[in-house]
Parts: sequence; structure tokens; C-alpha cells
Amino acid sequence: MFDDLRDLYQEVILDHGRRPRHGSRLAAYDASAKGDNPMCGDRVQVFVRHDEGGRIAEAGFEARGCAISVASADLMAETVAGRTDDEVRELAGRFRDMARTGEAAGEDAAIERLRPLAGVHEYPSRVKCATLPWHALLAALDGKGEASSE
Amino acid sequence: MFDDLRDLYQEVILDHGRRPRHGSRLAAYDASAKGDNPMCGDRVQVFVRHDEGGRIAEAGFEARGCAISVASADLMAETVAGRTDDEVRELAGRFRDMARTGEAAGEDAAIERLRPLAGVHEYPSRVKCATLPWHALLAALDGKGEASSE
Amino acid sequence: MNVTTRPALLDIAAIRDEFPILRQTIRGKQLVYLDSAASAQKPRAVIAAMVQAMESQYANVHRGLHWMSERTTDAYEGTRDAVARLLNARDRREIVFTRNSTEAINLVAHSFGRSVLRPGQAVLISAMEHHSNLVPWQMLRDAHDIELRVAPVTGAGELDMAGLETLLTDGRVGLVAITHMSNVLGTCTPAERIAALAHAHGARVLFDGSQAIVHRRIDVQALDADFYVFTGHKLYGPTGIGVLWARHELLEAMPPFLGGGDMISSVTWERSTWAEVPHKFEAGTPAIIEAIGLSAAIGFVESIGYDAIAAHEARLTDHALARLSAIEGVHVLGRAQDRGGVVSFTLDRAHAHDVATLLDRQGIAVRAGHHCAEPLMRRFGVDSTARASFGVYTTHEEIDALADTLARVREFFA
Amino acid sequence: MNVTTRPALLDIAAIRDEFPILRQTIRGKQLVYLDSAASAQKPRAVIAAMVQAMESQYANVHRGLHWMSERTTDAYEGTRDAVARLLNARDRREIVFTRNSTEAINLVAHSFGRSVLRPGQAVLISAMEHHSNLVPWQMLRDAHDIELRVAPVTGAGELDMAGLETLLTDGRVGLVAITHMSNVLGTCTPAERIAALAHAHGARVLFDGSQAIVHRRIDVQALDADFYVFTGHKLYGPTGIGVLWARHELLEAMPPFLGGGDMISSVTWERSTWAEVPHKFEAGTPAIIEAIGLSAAIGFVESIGYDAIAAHEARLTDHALARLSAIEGVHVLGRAQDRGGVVSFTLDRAHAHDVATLLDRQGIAVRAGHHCAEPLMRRFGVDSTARASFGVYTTHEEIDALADTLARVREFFA
Ligand SMILES: Cc1ncc(COP(=O)(O)O)c(C=O)c1O
Ligand SMILES: Cc1ncc(COP(=O)(O)O)c(C=O)c1O
Repeated sequence: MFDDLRDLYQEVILDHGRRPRHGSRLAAYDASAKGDNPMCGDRVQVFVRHDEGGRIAEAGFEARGCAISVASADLMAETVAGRTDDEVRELAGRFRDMARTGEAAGEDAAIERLRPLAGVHEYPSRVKCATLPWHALLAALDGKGEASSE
Repeated sequence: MFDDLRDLYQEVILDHGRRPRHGSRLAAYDASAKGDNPMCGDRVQVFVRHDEGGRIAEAGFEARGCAISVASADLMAETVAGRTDDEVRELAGRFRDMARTGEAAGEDAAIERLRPLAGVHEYPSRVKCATLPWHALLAALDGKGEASSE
Repeated sequence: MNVTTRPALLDIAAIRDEFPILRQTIRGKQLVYLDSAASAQKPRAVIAAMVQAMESQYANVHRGLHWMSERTTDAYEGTRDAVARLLNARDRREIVFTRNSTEAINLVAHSFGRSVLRPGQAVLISAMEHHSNLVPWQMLRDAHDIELRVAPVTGAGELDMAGLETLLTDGRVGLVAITHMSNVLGTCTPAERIAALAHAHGARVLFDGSQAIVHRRIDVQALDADFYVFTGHKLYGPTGIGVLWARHELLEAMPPFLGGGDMISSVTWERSTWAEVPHKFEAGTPAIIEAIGLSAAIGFVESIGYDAIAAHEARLTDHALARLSAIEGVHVLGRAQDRGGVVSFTLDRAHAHDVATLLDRQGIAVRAGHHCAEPLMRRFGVDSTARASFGVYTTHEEIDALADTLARVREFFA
Repeated sequence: MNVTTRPALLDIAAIRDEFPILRQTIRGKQLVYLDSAASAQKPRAVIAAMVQAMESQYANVHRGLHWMSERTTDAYEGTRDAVARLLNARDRREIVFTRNSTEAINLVAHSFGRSVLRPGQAVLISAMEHHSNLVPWQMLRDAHDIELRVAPVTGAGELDMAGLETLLTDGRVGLVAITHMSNVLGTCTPAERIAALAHAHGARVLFDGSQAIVHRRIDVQALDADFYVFTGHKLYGPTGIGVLWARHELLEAMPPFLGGGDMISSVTWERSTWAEVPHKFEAGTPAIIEAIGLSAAIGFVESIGYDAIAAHEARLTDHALARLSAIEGVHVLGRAQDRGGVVSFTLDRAHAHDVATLLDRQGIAVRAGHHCAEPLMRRFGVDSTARASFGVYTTHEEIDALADTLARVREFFA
């Protein structure tokens, strides 16, 4: 019945949506921000801890939202570990493009890890679900307390 | 060209509209009220002096408005002289019906004097022009300072 | 308030024929529109009335001495008569046109709230209000030292009348503003009892009828209401037009809200005076074409009759409650005795948004989210729900489609 | 913007074909609609867009995850893009939808006027404002100790720029709010110079573009405006929809005006936070169908092009001024250099209402009265005028009909 939805709800998404690996507040963190989608009520808070070299040592989140937003937050947390803020900003841009168009520039491991979310581009009202955690992450890195999905 | 308008703009109306006989403030009066049609800007102030018997000795008005409203005020002033307030109230009701429907109850001299205005009923937006002075007169008799055409 | 005894069976096929949009397919699937509580679809009569206005009889109102303007004014003012009849208002001047319910409530919050209500007084709402009947009162509270009180809602999703009364007893409440039907729970509130209680404690009462008027006959005199608001687009009418009904003497006592053309009596640099009620509350060119559409919508509803509508929707709601409750993992919010055609639910292991997306792929339109009632969501310990809501055109088969599909959604996320 | 050199001749017959209403007869006479400044007629494209929305693609916006709602949201938000392009706004988020110009100005008066403006500051308007750009400022003055200043108008009906500047020199003016084109005199005001003067004296500037946008291309960046408002129904669009454009940073700084659904970020009993600009100014269900109609109206205007429209209307206006001035006893108000397609006049020995009634009997629709500009009437020493105003569909023949009939009206009242 929902065969054509398998593009959106790939196994990896259902799995991360159901059992996020990074779905909790970090015990110690140096950056954090909230993201908020007022139209549907999704909300996420992202936590980041950097290592001495300025790379992200660990990321985590608390979310209230759908499978897409939770899975996106979880895959994001997984992917950004070990990267610099600038690398993350660059990756966020490519991710946003992918969520909107289905196409992502590059074939590096990072974007491949996120590719399961590409299917969201066919569901305009769900694109924000996928991008919300990234908005929050960027706000955290920029030292802003809040982001919104607009 | 305007033949069918002769019902509305009868000679008597054009004449009273142009040269009202009672179109001025009374030197002495015991009742007065303003009437106001905010939608088109018509405005009239009515002045009344009663005699010792309680009958209207004289009525006058100052008006800013169209031929219909000025003629109506003038014919009104002419007609109410010599009548009691109650007679005027009764007449005002019949006049209003006539302005709205074209038909007037009764065939007494007073209503016949006003009948030239019956043609206004075919022009819904002009009915208020004809009734505005009467509203003001009733307000004056009731001791209210202002009336409106609504 | 004719008490009719007719069986009230709707000819649904004929009714559906009046709604061109219901023939649409969504990605190859027949549209199953179960989002009428957000906004109802429009019958031909409404569309035709608007088209007719624009094609053969249009001009600005109240200002022209020419034929088109006179006719358009008649049609616009005719809607005021139609609404007055619909609500059984005492007087047509008690009808003020607004954009929607939200603006109507804001009008009261600004005009009544900032003049008749005095600092130190309180406004009493309930825990099941739509944001539109909550945020304007918060703004009033923050700007004008008016307390905001919230009457509790029971676990069954009904108004806690004892709780309501307690909040009234100190006599400081100046206005009770309560929904007549919850857009989340479907609960209808006992408006007559609320009005009686409010009045007994010296408060005025406003009912948010946005949902209620779609499902039942409203009689503002029988309810003994002071204010009643509704919104055209939920009543099968156009967007852009809503209604505030208020007692004439209240409208007289209230200062205008918006200033501009059509609401004045005279204007000088120093001072303006206001037009008569209701015009003093209708500044600027009103939603003329939309008012004309609303007339047609009212005609449509009246031609079917509220008895038939209510009976139809009661059957649908019973059917929906029975079918949904039978699905494992589905939880319906609220179980009020007196309810209209709105059913909110959650599904274990699946977020409401995901549920909505899966249903949408089968052409089934439901709404998911907080339904502009965040505090109520918290009251029930959920972030969001899915909501199916019904109109005159909704069928049993559509509810079956929802239930059948929902069972598959559950498997998908199992 | 694009400087075009094309001759700008309109195919009037083809344009008239787009307006079904123009084929109407009034009491057996062909309709001659010369009341476009009050409200313009609607082209097929607008009617069709609204019908199409209601028949095949309708739901509430911003709230649904289903197909209908997504498509409707796209169409509604698409109008924001269309308006942003039309005004050459920097950013689509600078476009706020309102009911009409009147509500847009009231929004600024409430939100900007009661927060950014400080008691003791002044608002500067002109002597030729429509009540909608006067009464809201009077209400602000009376409620919040804001002074109201009025820039004079010359005998020619132009803004007295020296007088305007004098009123700015003490630096207390916080906002200059001026019409971009008078609905009575047709005068277009020198908006760029006004903006430059205002800014030089530390004031913000709002233009009431209700009339101007119908006749000329508006570029808010080139004007260096801070606020610009217009109303859909005069721009060949539906009633019920208007626009406030404001600089993004101003909208950010302004508190919301109306509270309710769709304008919040989060709501708790204690506190609500607001959605992003522009949504924080759009409370409740917006005029969705009307916004879609407005898009079509903008498309219609752009397909003709402002150069062609302006050229057409300039010719019509010249013709009307020539013909009317040639009639003995007719007096035209104002003789501004820079003017649009609006001509107000009086006729000796005949009141404007009587003139309008006689013209109406010949199918000619003009407006008579104070045109919601009472103070301007007093400035010119008249109670009321008759006003003929032109649209893209107006022909030379229609103006001839007006002039010929007017000559007969004069005889009638001679
Ligand atoms: C110059 C001007 N400003 C404001 C308005 C008010 O427009 P609306 O009634 O659509 O708000 C009008 C038209 O009535 C106008 O001509
Ligand atoms: C109970 C209730 N109140 C108020 C509203 C607000 O209606 P509108 O958005 O048309 O102003 C709604 C619908 O959204 C509602 O369901």
C-alpha cells in the first residue's frame, strides 16, 4: 500500500527515527540551540561539545517530532562528529539543497551518510522536518540560542 | 434625455431645491437638531418654534445637500407649520413609508403637499436624502440634539 | 427553533455533487477530505454567487449613488440580514463583519477589553481554547493589567464546570470567553449554563462558535450570549469573511477598533465622530464579494437544515469513534458526551506527522499537529495528534477508508 | 527599472473582453463605469483563479501536511512572491497581507505607532489624505500623546513641499504618512523627495499607494520608502485582501498587532512567542482565495505593463480634462502637473448627488460625495464633488458620453 513511500521512509530512517543513537542531552557541552517549527509543533534542541582542536567531539539532541526529524537529527549527530564548524556549515548547505531538490553535490562519505533523507524533497511540507535539526545546529555553532525553520 | 427622471425631479422639487423658502435659521426657536448622512456628506439642521398652544408656529433649516434633501426640508417646514408634535410624528411615519414604497396612507392636504417626493422610492440611495430632514425634525421634537439617517 | 421530527437523512450523493472539488484525485487516488474543521470545501452556490457578483454586479458599497453600487450594497447588507436570521439576533445592527473569528475576538479584546474592562478585572477562558481565543487575551493581560484565568478541562475532555464556577466566585471576572466546540476534542460546551453562571457573577460572555456553528443551530438569544463569533470559511463560505455578533448596547458602548473610511460620521482635523453601529466597526472597503459568498453559504446550510446536518454528523462521528477505537494502538483524545464531528487521535510508535503523510499518499487528508491549541496538547500529555473532521459531504465509506488505511499505517511503523 | 520605449497603445477592445461586467446594461443603457477609483472591475483571470482554487485546490494553509493544503499554501505564498516582485521589495518576508489599505495603515498605527513612536513625537500627514490615512493617526494621537501635523496642499492641489519641510524641521516627526496619489484630485505626490526629506529629518515614511499602484510602477527601493500599503480591489483584484510592505528590520522591531492562530511560535499559559516575520502579523486563517485572486490581478496588470497603462490613462485624463473644462459651469478640482486618472468636479446650480443620479440614469457610474476626504473638501470650499475615474478598460467614447451627458445635466438644472 505504501510502496512509493519507501523512498521517504527508508529502513535507516525508520530505524533512526525509532531508536536514535544520539537522542539525549550531552553531559557536558559548549554549544546548544533550539529549533522550532511553529506550524506543526516540531521542536529540537541540539548540544555540541568540541575537542581542543576545535573539532566537534560529540553531538546530541532532544527532539519532539516525527520520524523524519528525529532520524535527521540522529544522522546529523552521527555525521558531524570529528568535523570542524566550517566543514559542518558547508555540509549543512549541501544537505539543505538535497532536502529541497533531491540532488546533493559531492559523493563524500558525509553526504552519503545523509542521502537516505533525499526522498523528503518530494514532500514539500516535510522538508522542514529534515532541515530543522541542521538549523538548530548552525544556530548553536553561531552562538545563537534559537533557530527557526523558516 | 432625462424624461424618466421627471418623476423624481418634478418642477416643485427643482424649484424648492433651488430656492427654499424656509432655508434659514430661525431668529428664535425652542427646538433644534442636526441630521447627518455620513455616507454622502449631507447635513441638515432643523429649527422649530412652537406657539403657546403647543403647535409649531414656524420651522426652518440650514442644509448642505442635494436638491432632494433641500426640497424635502423645505416642503417639510411648510407642511408642519400649524401642527402639533403628535400630528407631525404621525405624518413623518407616513412620509417615510411613501419615500420607501411610493405609496402614502391618506389623502389629506399634508401628505398631498409632500407627494412630489414619492418618486424617490425608485432611487434607493436617495431615499435617505428625502427622509434626513424628517429624522432631524423628530430628533428636535424629542429633545435630542442629533439624528442620523440610518 | 422549529422542532422538527423529520428523519433527517441526507442525500449525500446530491450534496457531494454540489462540491466540485470532491471529484479531484490526489496522485491517482480519490480525494478523501477529512480536514473540514480546518476549512470546509465550497459548494457551487457559493462559487456561483461570487462569480455572479464579479461578472454582473460589482462596485464598492455604501458610497455610490449609481446602480451597481446600490445593488452591491443591497447584497452586502443582505448578508447582514442573513447572518442575523442565522443567529436569531434581535437586530441586524448587531452583526459586524470581520476577516475571520480571530479578528472578531481581537476586536473584542481591543475595544471591549481596553475600555469596558478595567485594570484589575479578569478574563476567564478554558483549557481547550484555540490560540485565537487565547493569545488576544494574553496580549490584553500584558498590556492592560487584566488577569487571565483558565478553567480546567476534565480527563474526558469536558469543561470542568465546578472549576469554572470557582474561578468566578470572587466577582472579578469581567468576561468569560469560551469555545462553543473544541476544534481538537470535538467537545461541545454547555453554553447556556456557562452564560447563566457568568451573568450570575457579573461577567459578560463570549462564545467562539468557529466550530459549533458548522454543526448546530445557534440562537444567541436562547444562549443568552453577549458576544458570539464565527468564521465564514469553515461554514462552507469563502475565506476573508467572519462575523462578530454582540448585543447592540455593548457595541454602542465600545469605541471603534480600526479607523478609516466608512466608519466615520464626520471628520475634521481636530476630531472625528463615528458612524452608527455596526458601521463604526467596519473601517475601509469590506470583503464585499466574500460577504456575498457567505450569504450563499448560509443559504446552502439552511437548505439542508441543521437537524439533518447534526444527525448526519452524529452518525459519522459514532462510526468513526467505533472504527478507530477498534484499531490497536490508536488512542482517541476526549470522550465528551456532547460532541461534534471532530476526532483527534494518536497512534503508538508513529508520530502524527508521519501518519498524516502516509494517509495523504492514499488521498486521505487529515490534519496533524497541535491544532493551534498547544496548552490543550500539554493538558493531555501529547505533542501533537492526527485529526479527522467531517462535513456535510463526508461519507461512512470515507471513514472506513481512514480506518482501513490507519490499520496499515500501524503495520508500517510496527 | 526597465525603461521601455514601446508606443504603449492598448488593445482596448481585447482588454474590455476580459471584463464580463462591462457588457452589462443598466436600465437599457450600456454601462459606462467611471468609478474605478472606488473599486475596479475584475478581469476573467481573477475570477477564474478564484474559481479554480475553490473547485480543485482548496484547503487551509500552513497547517496541513496533505496535498491540498500544500498546494494551497504554495499558491498563497506565491502571491507573496508576486507582490514582492511587483513592489521590487528586497525580501518576500517584507510582504504582510491585510484586508485592505485601511487595515494595513491601522496595523502600522497600532504596532509601530504604539511601540517605536514615543509619546511627544509627531506623525505628519497631508491635507489630501483619505480618511483611512487620517483617522488611524487621530486615534493614535488621542490614545498615545502623539502629535498630528498636517502638511498643506496648494490651490493647484499639489503637496506644499515647503510647508511639509517646515513641519519637519524641529525633528519631532517620527513618521511621515502621505498618499502617493490623491483619490480626489488625482495628484501624484513626489514620493522620492518626500522620503528624502523625511529621512533627512530622522522620520520614517509611509506611502498610501491605494491609488498610485493602479496607475504606475512602484519600486519601494527606488522610492526609499519605509512602509507602502495598497488594496487589492482597486488593482483589479478581489475584495478582502490588501498589502502592507515594510522594511524587514521595521517588521522585526514591531510587536504583533492581532493575536491568534498561525502567528505564534509557541504558546503556554504564561507566555507566547511570535512566529517569524511576516507570519507574526497574519493572525488566523488569511484571505486565501483572495490572495490567489490577487496574484492573478498582478499577472493581468503585468501582462499589460505599467508603461502602456500609464500612457493610456494619461491620454484619457487629458481628454477628460479638456472635455469637462469646455462645459460651462463645470469646475475641475486641482490642476496638478503629475496626476493619474481621477477627475473631480462640481457643476454650478446642481449638487453632486443630483448630477450622479442623472448620469446613472444614462448608465454612467460616477461617484459623488466627500470621497472619504472631508478635510480636503473643506480645503477647497466644497461639500462634495462628482468624480470620474478611469481604469485600463476605460475608453475615449466613455469620456465623451460623460461630457455630452453632463452638458444635458447642466441644462436640466439650469
Ligand atoms: C487614497 C486612498 N487611501 C486609502 C483607501 C482605502 O482603501 P480600502 O478601503 O480598500 O482600505 C482608498 C480607497 O478607498 C484611497 O483611495
Ligand atoms: C475553535 C476555533 N476558534 C477559532 C478558530 C480561528 O478561526 P480563523 O482562523 O478563521 O480566525 C478556529 C479555526 O482555526 C477554531 O477551530
